[in-house]
Amino acid sequence: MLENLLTHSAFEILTLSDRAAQALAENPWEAAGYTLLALGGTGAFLSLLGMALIYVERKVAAHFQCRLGPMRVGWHGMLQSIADALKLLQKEDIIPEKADKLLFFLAPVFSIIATVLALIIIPMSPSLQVVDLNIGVIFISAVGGFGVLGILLAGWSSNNKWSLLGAMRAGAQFISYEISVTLSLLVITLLAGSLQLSEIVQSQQDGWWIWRGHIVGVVAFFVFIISSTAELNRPPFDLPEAESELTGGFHTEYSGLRFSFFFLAEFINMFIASALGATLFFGGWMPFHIGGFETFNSIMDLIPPGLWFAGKTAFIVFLMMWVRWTFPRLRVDQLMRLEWKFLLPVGFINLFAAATIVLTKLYFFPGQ
Amino acid sequence: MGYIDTKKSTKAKVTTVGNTPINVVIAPRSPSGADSESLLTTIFKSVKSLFVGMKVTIGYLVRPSTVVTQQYPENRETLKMFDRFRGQLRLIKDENNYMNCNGCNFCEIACPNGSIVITDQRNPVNEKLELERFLWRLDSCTFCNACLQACPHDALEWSDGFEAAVYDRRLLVYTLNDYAGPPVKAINRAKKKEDRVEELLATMEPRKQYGGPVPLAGRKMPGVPALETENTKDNASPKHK
Amino acid sequence: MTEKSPQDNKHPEKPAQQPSTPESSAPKPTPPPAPAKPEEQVEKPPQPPELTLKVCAAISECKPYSAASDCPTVEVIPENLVKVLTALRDNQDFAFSMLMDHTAVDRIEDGKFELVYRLYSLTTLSMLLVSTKIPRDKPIIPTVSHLWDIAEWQEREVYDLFGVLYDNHPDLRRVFLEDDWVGFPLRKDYKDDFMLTLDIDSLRE
Amino acid sequence: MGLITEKFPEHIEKMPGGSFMLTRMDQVMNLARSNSLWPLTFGTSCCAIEMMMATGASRHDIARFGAEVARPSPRQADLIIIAGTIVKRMAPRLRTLYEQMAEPRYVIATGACTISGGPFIYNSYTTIRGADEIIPVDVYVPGCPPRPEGLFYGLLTLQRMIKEGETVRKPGIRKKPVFSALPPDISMKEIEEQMKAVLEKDSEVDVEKTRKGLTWPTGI
Amino acid sequence: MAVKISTLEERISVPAEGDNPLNTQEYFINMGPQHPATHGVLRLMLKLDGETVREVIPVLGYIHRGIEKIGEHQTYRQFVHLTDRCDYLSAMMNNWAVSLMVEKAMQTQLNDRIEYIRTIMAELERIQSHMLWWGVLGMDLGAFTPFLYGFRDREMITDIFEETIGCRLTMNYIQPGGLMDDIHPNFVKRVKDVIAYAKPKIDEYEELLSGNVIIQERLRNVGTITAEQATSLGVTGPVLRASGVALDLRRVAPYGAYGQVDFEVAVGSVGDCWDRYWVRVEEIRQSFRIIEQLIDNIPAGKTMLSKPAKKIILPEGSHYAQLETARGILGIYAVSDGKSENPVRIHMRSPNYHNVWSVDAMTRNARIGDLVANISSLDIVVPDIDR
Repeated sequence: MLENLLTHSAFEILTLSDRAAQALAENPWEAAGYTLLALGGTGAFLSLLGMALIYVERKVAAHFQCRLGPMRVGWHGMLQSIADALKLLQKEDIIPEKADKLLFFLAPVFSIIATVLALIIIPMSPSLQVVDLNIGVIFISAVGGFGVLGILLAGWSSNNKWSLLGAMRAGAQFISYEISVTLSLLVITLLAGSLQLSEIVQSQQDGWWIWRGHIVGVVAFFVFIISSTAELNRPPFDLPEAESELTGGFHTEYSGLRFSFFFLAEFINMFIASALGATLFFGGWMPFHIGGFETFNSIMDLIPPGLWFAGKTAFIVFLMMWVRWTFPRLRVDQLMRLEWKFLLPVGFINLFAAATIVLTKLYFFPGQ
Repeated sequence: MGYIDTKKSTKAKVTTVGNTPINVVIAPRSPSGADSESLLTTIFKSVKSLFVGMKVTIGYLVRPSTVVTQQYPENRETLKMFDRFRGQLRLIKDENNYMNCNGCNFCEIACPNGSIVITDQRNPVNEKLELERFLWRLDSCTFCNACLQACPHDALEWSDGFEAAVYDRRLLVYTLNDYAGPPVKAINRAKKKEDRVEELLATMEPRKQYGGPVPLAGRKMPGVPALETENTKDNASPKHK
Repeated sequence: MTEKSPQDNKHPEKPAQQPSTPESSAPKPTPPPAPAKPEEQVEKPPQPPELTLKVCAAISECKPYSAASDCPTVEVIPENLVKVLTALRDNQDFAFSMLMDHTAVDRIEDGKFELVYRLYSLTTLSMLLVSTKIPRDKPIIPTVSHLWDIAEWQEREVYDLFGVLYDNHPDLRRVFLEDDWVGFPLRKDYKDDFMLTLDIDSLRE
Repeated sequence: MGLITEKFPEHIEKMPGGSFMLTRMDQVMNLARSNSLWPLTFGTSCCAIEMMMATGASRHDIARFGAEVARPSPRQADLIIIAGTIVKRMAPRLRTLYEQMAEPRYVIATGACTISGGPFIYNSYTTIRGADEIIPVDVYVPGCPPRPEGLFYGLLTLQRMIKEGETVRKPGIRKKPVFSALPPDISMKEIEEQMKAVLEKDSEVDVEKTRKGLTWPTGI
Repeated sequence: MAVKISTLEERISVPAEGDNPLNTQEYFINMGPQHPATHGVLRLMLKLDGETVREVIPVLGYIHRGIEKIGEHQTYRQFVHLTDRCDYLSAMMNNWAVSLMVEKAMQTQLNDRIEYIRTIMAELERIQSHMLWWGVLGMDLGAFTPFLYGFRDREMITDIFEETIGCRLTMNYIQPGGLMDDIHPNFVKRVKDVIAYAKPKIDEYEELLSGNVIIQERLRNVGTITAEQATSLGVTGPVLRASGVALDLRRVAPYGAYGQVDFEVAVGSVGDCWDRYWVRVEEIRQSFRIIEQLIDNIPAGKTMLSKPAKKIILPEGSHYAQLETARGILGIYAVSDGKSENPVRIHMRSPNYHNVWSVDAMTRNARIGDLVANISSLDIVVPDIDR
């Protein structure tokens, strides 16, 4: 077992769905167990992760601003998010009289479903991935589009001018920045030669794409970070819910549990974007390897892959928080200009450069 | 549309408004005309400015000593207001609990919004006007200090009780005097002349206070350490006969 | 009772002032009035300031203000108001390019509203008060909102609080109060059941 | 009450040990509520600056109470801190804001203007003499404006009310510990008698009327 | 003459745009009175075409308390405390304006100590006001952290106020004829500490916000008003100076101790949001300069020249005094009948009331985001508009 761990062959992909399929052949009860595990685990993971992220965001923000943040519920306010969640559960659920009730009800559900769908294909460690689709990258893009549908519906169904403005902003912003995200995803797909996330991770055995792909990788990473922040509606691109402009944007009319769905989805989406960035550019759960230095690589392998993944994701999450608590917000036209006049050309040039690099094998450690 | 360098381009010169020469500093603008910078320089400076901003915020994150938060309910024992802090109005009393106020109404007249209501009575012994009840409406007081300024007898002062939140607005009307009766000056004068002192003191009637520096004084609140201060003792019901 | 009483002069700190006290921008103070009765001040008619005389010489419709004022003041009749203000704005000697303030005073004992236009010149840094009186029962005055942009809003405020009607005003409506408010609150005869009065004067005797 | 808890207590109470569970649940729920008071960004005048000082400034940091999540939309807020004078024109808007908030909702009135009209009680033709004429107020924080610590004390007072307050069995009915703030040797009756004498001049603040509940001032 | 009186409803009823189906419909949207960007209770009716603002109609009165009416029933001493509640961020300057008016009318000569302390206090007030504005501007533009930094540094100055006066915001300190209290013994040391602390912080402000390219893009060439427009609109203070008119009453008509100090007036050249932003940041520096020149040589003397029990009755006639607050020129106009303690009419020439209307001229054909930047750069305090 131990010697297995010390070599690369330890990283066998075994997703939860595969295990369920295997088990189904052998023992249907075990299969049911795996299904339940996947479902329940995802649900629990979702809420716990969301609450943890909210807590971390509040604490980090506080310390950026020379204050302490939540202090009074639990040790250093550890249970603050649980208190918030319990309170939101108890809040009265208001549906405005003139709202489109069906769509008003569906919008947060869409939002959270999109989040769950995107979460299941993130490879968190070799053995912790729910489904390993062979079109993973495209799936993520598609599901992200589904999420913005929830926002659009929320804005439309609330029957509130500010909500509608926010939703329209969200739509325009998402569609624009989706192009850039996809372009930067395509760069890695080109380099790795696969759309499957687990294979992309495996392809970084000799080094992460951010430095194996040198210029192309770094540019793609920055394009990805900027445009995925914009997709997430996080500051400095939080125009759809810009507090000082649109009061609450698309979720102005939502209260209680439904609002908490949006709130949760926003934070989980941040995790997903960070996890995707970590997977594509920092090798996901793959330890830090340098092609050819076997001793070094095996020392790195001592750290479990799950930790590697968590660390890298946390880094990108922190980066996003750092940006959020430093920068002011852009204006609508500036946002669009940034995308169409700057990021899009850069993305295209970068894609061509990536293609050239793949053809000429100019990246580091091409042969292995 | 270049980048504005706030440090460099500040220009100082003299202009005139009317005939008065005035030294002015002119706001920096982005370089234009001959000084204009190339696109690459602009992009470089712009991106650099973003990182400079990020450096400022991370500087505070990594230095926990910059946290300036005072944790209020926890630091309640050590929290001290400044000496002149206008917390709550109270009557100055001497060591025997006799007040200086003789009910002269000056503060009531000076009060801009009727937050002080004074009723007087005539003392049966020395037949002088004296304070019957000094009512102070904390719910409408604006802490303008006009009453202290107007008081000719040095009878009022501010205490530092800022904890006065209540559930019922009616509890914010305070009776400031412990007793209705002669002020300390009248008592001293009577003592000096040795003239009917006992009778004079007997005319004092206690006035029950339902307000005070801390309405919840001495009560325990969850999450709040119980408070035993001088104020609470002052607020105890009067010890007069 | 005035502040400038003899006991103030007893203070040893009472200094010979540097020239840069607040009064430096004010018109030259008249000799200190006798402390006892304020009526004595009224008896001395103040000499109109230089600017008033200059303005009256240049624009024939103006005449010096009859009542006491601490600022150069001219008086016009309502019909000449727009003409005078236009002249004051456009005359290069004065160039009153700013309408600093415009408000009204309810002179209920005369049955008049006094409208006050405070002009400020950015070239000579001088201030001029233009005063005009209109009857309380027919408070109509031509607008000056075409001369200064801000006049539109100042006039709206005066309409709101005093009920002065401005002829030719582009959009005369209430500013602070609701459109269906009854009465004009800053008039002296305004009655409101909602309003409470504090009878402090009875305590002052 | 929220989505889940509507039919909840009836089912629980039938279970063995159900009432104990309910009591425990009350405690947990009220603890959660009292520690997650998201205020509405609402401020009209000077007190709003001190409120921002309390909520915003690092020195005081309302985030320690979990209350820094200021919501611009009343739908998501739990607490409305009325900071500043309420005038006739604003009163219907304040009422709307309050009605837009989801239950459970709490109100803190800070500052003299909000509690009684403060400096504008007399001779003002618009100022509402007390925000409690518009919406029910839970906690009054006097001061002009109150110090941030004073506001925190008000928040703690509110937290105490919430913790003693609503139960799962009787949703929406709140116990307000009014009389606990009285010194032991004084009855409410005495206070009322003394108060009436004082407030006779100020006819808008009628003690009898306040007790009956919410009344709208005339002229709105 | 028939004068037409309109209402708000008439104002905002737009006839449906022509028959051309390609014409997009303009619609009115209501911003405020409870809106995070309107600094309290300003209500703006926006005529929007998509994201583009075609017209802004400020609707006021949501905090109109009738201070001028109350003032007719109060003595001048009592009226001072009401001015605190108008522009509460320059409360001390408001007090000073009333005091100046009264002292001018009574021809009271003040000693140097009073003038020095008043000037220092007013400049401290200006600094804290601008610091708060800086933070709020950051928050309006979406950066939350500057808000906290601005408040953190402002707290140091409110400490000074609290130590000397006992209040933090509404102080009622400058009285007709002097000051409420003498300064606290720690005052000079504390002021010096704050200057030493806050000066580097201003540079940090520059790094964090002024130098940030996003802020520059958000503010530059947004909401431009030319000098002619500005004078016609009657704006004063930093808004006017940003348009290039160096009208600063502290310089052109010095009051207090301003005649004895050396400082520069910050002006802009274009009149856009960036100029207004920079003028205020520079004013913080200049205020520090003024304080530094005065703080070491406060002369000795009395701090109250008139007895508080003495009645103030102004001579008959109209009286006016004006000074430069953090937002512009505040004038107090009082008409006295020479008999009573109360004025016949007291009127405040409020800087914010005159500044706020320029928001329409600034925001025509700009975006909603620009509107927020414009409101923020005007630095309005709504209770002072409504009074």
